[in-house]
Amino acid sequence: MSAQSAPAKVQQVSAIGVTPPPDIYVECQAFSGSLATLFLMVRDHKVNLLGVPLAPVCEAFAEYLIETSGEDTERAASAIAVLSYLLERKAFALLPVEEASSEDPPELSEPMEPSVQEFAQVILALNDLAEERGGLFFRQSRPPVQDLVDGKGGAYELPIEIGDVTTFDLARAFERLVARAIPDKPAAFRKPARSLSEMMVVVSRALQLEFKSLDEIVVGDFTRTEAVWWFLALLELIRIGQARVRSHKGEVQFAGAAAA
Amino acid sequence: MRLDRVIEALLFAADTPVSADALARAIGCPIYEVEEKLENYGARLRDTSALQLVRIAGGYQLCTKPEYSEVLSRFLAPQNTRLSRAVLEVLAVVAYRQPVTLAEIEQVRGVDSTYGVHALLDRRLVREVGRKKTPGKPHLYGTTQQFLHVFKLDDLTQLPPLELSLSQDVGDGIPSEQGAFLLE
Amino acid sequence: MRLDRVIEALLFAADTPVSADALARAIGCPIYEVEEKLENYGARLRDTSALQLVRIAGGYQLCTKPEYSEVLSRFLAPQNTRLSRAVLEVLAVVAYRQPVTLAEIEQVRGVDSTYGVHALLDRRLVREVGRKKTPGKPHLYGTTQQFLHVFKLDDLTQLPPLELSLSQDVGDGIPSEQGAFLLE
Repeated sequence: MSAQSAPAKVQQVSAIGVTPPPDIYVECQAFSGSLATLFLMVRDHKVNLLGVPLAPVCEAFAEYLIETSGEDTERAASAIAVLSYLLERKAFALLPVEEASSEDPPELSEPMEPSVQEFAQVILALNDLAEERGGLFFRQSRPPVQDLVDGKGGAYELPIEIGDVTTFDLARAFERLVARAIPDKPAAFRKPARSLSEMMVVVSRALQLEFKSLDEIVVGDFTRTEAVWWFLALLELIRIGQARVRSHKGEVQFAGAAAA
Repeated sequence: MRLDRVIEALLFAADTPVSADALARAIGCPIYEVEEKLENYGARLRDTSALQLVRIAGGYQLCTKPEYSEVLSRFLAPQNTRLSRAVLEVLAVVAYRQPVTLAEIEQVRGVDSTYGVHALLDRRLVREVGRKKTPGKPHLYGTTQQFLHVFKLDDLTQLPPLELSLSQDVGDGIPSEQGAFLLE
Repeated sequence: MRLDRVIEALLFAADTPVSADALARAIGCPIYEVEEKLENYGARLRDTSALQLVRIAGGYQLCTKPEYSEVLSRFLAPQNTRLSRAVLEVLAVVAYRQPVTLAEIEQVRGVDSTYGVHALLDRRLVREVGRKKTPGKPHLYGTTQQFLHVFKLDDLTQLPPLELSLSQDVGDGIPSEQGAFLLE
């Protein structure tokens, strides 16, 4: 087991919406990765915390505090929150669990109605149900951590379908498009970027039912940035089935989705 | 495009239980048609596939047939870590008495149940569903979709009825009415 | 138990590309038999199913046929089907420059890329692959199996070659080394 800290660097709010803890790297048999990842994995039951010694992590944190002279209080606070969560979770995990083998019914100071006896049969039934269910395997999606938190479930990724066209062919078509582009304006004067979905609307309007090459579809002046946007939107349309691509006489051609 | 194939694609991609209603809305066809196709699809799988269509947690979902559980558990990590008897007891109380407070659970069980409730919250079998309008505004707990999923229930009405107590039933060995729910 | 059914169950439940070798080991039968069954199974799906068997990332995997992508993209949450341009750009840099640090990505793109890297980590398209032995020991990022899967690549050598540079040759129009990375 080792844990080491790296000097703090300026970092923004993370994808989980909080200031990330310092870059303390945790290395042990049960887990290898950053303190932030450890937190997420433990929270989502991906790591058995019993296999992760926490004392060295706390030491690494103390070291981090000394190294940075406590400059970044937000990240230090974040580390304390994470460490206390881990310690609490581990403490819970270490509590003795009453096992089914202890046949003695729980001691009641005074009999209550309804009593726990009433549930004994139900517990057996739940056990059986769980066992039966244990024999069924559902498709194991591995949803992004954040989706788990939001309860959104898995994210099925649509397979992208480009038929006999290779990624190499696409690269060539893209190269030719970019070669026709005019230089971009300096960044400071550039118009605010459009969203990809807006671009997808533009591109899908430009596509027709007949297959055409990019030279025929994209006309007029456009900058390199616009070419890139255009092409990314086209790829996304292909992926969601609203555009088609084929290789015809050595040329890549595109068309809108076939009429239903 | 054949409706049954579209349903198959949707069920495969969804990887959570999907209601017939949600399917009908996605496809844009009447719900009775979807239900009919689901029935046919389920029947087709029975004879031709290692997969089956189950009604679970309020929807339909694809899963493997039980006869493959052995080879699958060898191949994949074993999937259910057992719940201790104490935790199951808390779960049973929550399932039947929901919404229920910690104090009420403890009243039924006669023992401190903090650990059990936390263990169930951690596993997403139980969640906070509100607060009781009594002094101290304690949390109320209820079961989750995950609970239905883990115990292969379609909804809470499928829980066995609370009729017999263990003391009456133990030792006589005669299958009682309650046992039947195990067979579905 | 029929071998092809066992294979179907394994492929369904795994939901990652599984090699013929891994299947053969799980089942305990010779690899050529598995390969033969895989071929038959793939052929059977072609005619009878909304699913298809694809070779991906050095293994086999079930996925939906392309003709269902439109109805599926309507059904699935939009955020699940789309990466923003900025995120795709970060992904491209990681794919071609891996292992690469956040600072290096930002050097190529010229803008802060923290969000992009986090979004990609969240989606498991990118992962931490180690730390660079420079001051600050920054994380190094690389692409994942999931990346190969999403972009239907068998391995990284299938990435299109880098021929144009977008950042370096703005204005001169001469194809050079970097541009194609934006493709996938």
